[in-house]
Amino acid sequence: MSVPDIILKLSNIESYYGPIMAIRGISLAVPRGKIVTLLGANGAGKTTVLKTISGIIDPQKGTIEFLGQPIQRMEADKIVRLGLSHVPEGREVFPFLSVRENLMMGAYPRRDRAAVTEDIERVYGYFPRLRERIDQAAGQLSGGEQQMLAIGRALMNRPTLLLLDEPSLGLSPILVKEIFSIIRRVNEEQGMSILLVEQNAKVALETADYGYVLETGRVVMNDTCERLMHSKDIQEFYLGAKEVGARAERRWKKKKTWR
Amino acid sequence: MSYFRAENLSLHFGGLKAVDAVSFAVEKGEILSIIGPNGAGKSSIFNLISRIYNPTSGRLHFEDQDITAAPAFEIAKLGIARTFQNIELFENATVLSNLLVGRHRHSTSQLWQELLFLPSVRATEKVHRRRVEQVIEFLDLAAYRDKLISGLPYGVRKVIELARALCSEPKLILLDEPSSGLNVEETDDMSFWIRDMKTELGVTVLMVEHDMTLVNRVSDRVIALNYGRVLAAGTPSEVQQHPDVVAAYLGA
Amino acid sequence: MRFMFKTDYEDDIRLFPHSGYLISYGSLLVLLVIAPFVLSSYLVSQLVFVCIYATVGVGLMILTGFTGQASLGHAAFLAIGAYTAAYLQQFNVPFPLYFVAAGLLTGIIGALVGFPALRLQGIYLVIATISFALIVEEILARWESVTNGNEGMRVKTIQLLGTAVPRDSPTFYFLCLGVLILTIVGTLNLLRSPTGRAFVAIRDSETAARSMGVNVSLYKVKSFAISAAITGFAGCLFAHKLSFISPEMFTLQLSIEFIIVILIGGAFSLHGAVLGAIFIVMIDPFLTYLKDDVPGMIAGMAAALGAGSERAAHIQSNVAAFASANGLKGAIYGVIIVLFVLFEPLGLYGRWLKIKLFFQLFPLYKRATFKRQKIYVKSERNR
Amino acid sequence: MSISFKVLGLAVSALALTHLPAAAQTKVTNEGISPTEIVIGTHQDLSGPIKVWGVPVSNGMKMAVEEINAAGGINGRKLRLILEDNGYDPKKAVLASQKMVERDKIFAMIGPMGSPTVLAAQDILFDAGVLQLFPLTAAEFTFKFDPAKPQERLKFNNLLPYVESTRAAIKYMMETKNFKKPCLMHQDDEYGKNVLDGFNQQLAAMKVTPASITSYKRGASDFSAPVAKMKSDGCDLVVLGTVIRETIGAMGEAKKLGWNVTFLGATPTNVLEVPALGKEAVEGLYAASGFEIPYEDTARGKVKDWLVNYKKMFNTDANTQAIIGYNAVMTFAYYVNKAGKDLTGQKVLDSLESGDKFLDIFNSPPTKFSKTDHLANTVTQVQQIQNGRWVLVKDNLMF
Repeated sequence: MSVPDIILKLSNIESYYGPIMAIRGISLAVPRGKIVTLLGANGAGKTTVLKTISGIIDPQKGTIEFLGQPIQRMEADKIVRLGLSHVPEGREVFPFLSVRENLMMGAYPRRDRAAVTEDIERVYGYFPRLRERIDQAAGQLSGGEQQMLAIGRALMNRPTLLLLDEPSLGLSPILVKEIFSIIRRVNEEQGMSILLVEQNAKVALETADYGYVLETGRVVMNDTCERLMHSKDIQEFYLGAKEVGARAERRWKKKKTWR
Repeated sequence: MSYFRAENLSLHFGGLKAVDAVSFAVEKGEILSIIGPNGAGKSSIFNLISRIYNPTSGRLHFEDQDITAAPAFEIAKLGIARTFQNIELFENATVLSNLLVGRHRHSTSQLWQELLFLPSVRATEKVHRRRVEQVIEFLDLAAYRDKLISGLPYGVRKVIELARALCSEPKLILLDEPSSGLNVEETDDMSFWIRDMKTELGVTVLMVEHDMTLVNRVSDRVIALNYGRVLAAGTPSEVQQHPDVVAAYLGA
Repeated sequence: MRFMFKTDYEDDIRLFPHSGYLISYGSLLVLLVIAPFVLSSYLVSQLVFVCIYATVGVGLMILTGFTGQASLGHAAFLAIGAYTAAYLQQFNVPFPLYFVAAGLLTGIIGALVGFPALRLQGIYLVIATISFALIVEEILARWESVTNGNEGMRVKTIQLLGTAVPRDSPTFYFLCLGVLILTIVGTLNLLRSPTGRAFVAIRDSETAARSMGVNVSLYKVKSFAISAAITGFAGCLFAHKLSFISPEMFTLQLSIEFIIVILIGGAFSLHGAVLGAIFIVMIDPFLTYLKDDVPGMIAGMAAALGAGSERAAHIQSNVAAFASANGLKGAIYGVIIVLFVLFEPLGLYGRWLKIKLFFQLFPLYKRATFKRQKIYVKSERNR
Repeated sequence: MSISFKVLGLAVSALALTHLPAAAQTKVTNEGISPTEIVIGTHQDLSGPIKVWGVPVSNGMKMAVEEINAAGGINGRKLRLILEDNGYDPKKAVLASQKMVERDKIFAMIGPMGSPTVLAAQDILFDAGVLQLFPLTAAEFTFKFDPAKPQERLKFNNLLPYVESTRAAIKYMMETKNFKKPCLMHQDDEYGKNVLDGFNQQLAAMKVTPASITSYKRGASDFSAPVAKMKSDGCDLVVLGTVIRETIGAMGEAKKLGWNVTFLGATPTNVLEVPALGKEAVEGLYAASGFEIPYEDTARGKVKDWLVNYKKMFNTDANTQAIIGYNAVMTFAYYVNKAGKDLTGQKVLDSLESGDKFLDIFNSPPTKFSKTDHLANTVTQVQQIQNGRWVLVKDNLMF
């Protein structure tokens, strides 16, 4: 493998929620065709990073390059047209539109109708369950189906880069496995790059190629997933591996002062 | 007589049977978990108990009282509190005022007394405040006390919802996916809190959860649902080894 | 920037979190008290209208801002208050009695409006309240034995403790100011009590409010009743200030003005209601001042820049002609409202908070602090 | 009622005057009068629901002011007109009046517009001793006054009241054309109420029972139902308490039904807009009227010049409303001139009450006030639309 072709590059990004600094200078890169994951506790700034990339929040400092083009402070709809799709946390499907209409909304920026029909079929191929509910209003779908629909909708844009925010949220163990195997398939079959935010560190590390660990708005660790999985800290804090009898100690430790 | 009972509970939407003749009982001081695939009807059962939906048929009993026809706000007054799968917090209010709403079932003041903010109102407000502070301490939320909900991360909101339910000093608490959006470490904390609720606060817990680690650690009993019907019931390990549960829910 | 160390739960309940508030509100009160003795009665009249509009604004804020129930029918509540006062006055009922009656009756009618409104949301509720206002207007015009129909009613000067309180006297101003202050204090008390929290809970999530034991129907009706009652009190004062009332004064346009009061002022805060009232009452006289003074100023400037006196006079007359063009005021007014909705959705109060924050943080402020965030709306909340 | 009332009123107030000599002293301001200038104010609806009145009225007033000033002013004093928009909102009227009294220091308020606006604001003027002259509302409160309240003497009106003019016109029509079954259709507001009162009073005086009375809400645009009802009630004279659009609508509806009935409108229908917009539908409409409406091609002399000047100034044809506005200022100027060179407020009041007759250029009935009567006159004309123009049928009517 030669030097990886970087399609997304964040340099020194700072973002704010009102007066509060949510990200404090983050730099990261997503190579072409790879899955990169962001790990971190609640409030570490993972979701904010994704929102900053997709243009929902404007960063105050730093640059974001997508396919060599600066996209910081660009409007969200323009960024989508460049080939960058965002599946937000909590799914955000259009509740009153049917499954089909939701998918068509995903293809909204596109003009090539034949290819769109083809892609709809491809999405139904990934998520056969959606085909069964093609005319149902999205609001009536179960949580897992809504998550599938949200991912499917993003795929309809044929993105070069897919941002996934907590795809496993509220899903049953079997569905989590299913969703992640599909994510892997999408990545392999279409060569789509994916930036993944996930609380379920185990699945995320198994799925992704490279990982960044965020804490209070900073990158504290980054490495290949394989190496991360073997790191002591990651094992203890993100994978929940601990020696038997450590419970009392953990209880005491939960009052971390830096939290 | 069980502490809480659901008898032949059904909820039909047109032809769809979201909940289909489900019966179960919760004993006082017990932690009962409901597991099952998405769309199996777990949240619907919660919505039936808290009277957001009316059951198509069946009855609900709590402390020897038939609560099938009680209005939603009465359920809370009886001491049943809950959290929501998709989080229903008061977005444009601070954490503190969200938690104080949790105290609502304990408020006794009249409108005119509140307009004048009589000393009696002031005194009860301080009592409410002290209780809320105990919950904040219990769930380690001091850092967020004066923050607006709308800026907080998902996992924190999840905990605040739990806190709001606890503020009402419930006898029975319904937790809808308490660990969703929490990482391993935070889920760990959650498991301690749930156990403490049972042992220290004497709350009976009915919980819907996907994280089997958490289910195993805290539950006394588990029931598994699929397509609105009870698939299996028993101790956590019994249910998890049940072949139907493995096939429908856990995966090989 | 002041750091606060709370040592008692009382600290969270207090109306004035620290002495700074006491000083600033205290000095504001002093200014308001000396105002009628130093200002012209034209300006005092404006302040009276500000007080009346702000009172209505606080009432509407309780319903719309805090409970999340829209209303375009508040002109009708104002009318009910005004007519109750005018009607009872004919039978020599003393002012304090009919003042209270105006509020109570309006409150009861507000509760009655609240009941059918329980099943309505958003735009449907707006339409229902408009219909209510139209019905009231119709009744006022038809029920001639009580309301004197379209000829309207004259409202006599207030008699308080045996002395007359003319509508442009300082006493009348103090009366209106007092009612406003009592309304604000009462509302603040409500907001730090279970009822106020229940209102906010209903606004943000009815489902969650119910599950916390809030009787949503009861509190919505309460909110309607309180909001209407406050508006009824204001209506009584309004009738006295105008000394004449007729059905055509309480139109949809007035209801819209009240909505603008809380919109411009900033939803979700009582400060907003007061600032909005100041805006809506003062904008017209302010534009009048501009119309009168600006042409002269521009001509003066032109003269200073070397234009001949004839040329300056010409400029002055042209500017004056433009400034007094029919409908210009309406246009400026409209533009200001549109600008506010676009650039300052938090209203005047939001702007004020930002200015305050700027000075508190100075020189550590960041540009981001004042930047409007693109907000991420949860679509499931759209009902 | 008018004559007897006036006699009685005269007797009562004469009595009151003799018995209360000290209390009856009216305070009249001298503000706004300087050696070179007299400041007058007005508030008009320039942006609200009746701006079709407010705008031409204020144009007429501006024109009168310019004319007077171009001719050197009144005894050397130029007029300065302060114009404020009240938007038909009483709150704005109150604030505008206070502003004009305090800031602009007006000497008199001339021709303010609208009933609720004038009523809400008038005390402010009286308390300050400012005259309120010729407001654009025919309501009684603008001229009837209580002799025990001396400040109320400051109000004068020259507009033909609806009650009196409607009575006079109905009387004339009934007597000369022998109608038996009169009907009324009126707007459901204060103006409509006045027409209704006039209608009822006159029929009662003539011992005729009305065939039917219907009303409509302001802004209504469909009159098929009330017109059909009046037809089935067998009306032979329809009295209209309507304004422009409703007049045209009602008459158009009758034409559509093929119902050939006589219509008589109250004074507000007697405007140029009715024949201009109604065309054939309003042919034959009779209307109560205060003065003749001039037309440019038939007008002569001063009136002709006036019409041409107005069009030149405002780029639009003059109408009744403009004449009313023009006359308001001209009437004021006439009495100020009579008050003499050494001008005070008291002298203007005395001049107004002196009984001097003011005659306008439009051949209207003379304006005249006395110490007890502050209404100019109730002399009514009846006009008819013939070939798209208002034509005088009969003048000098009383009831």
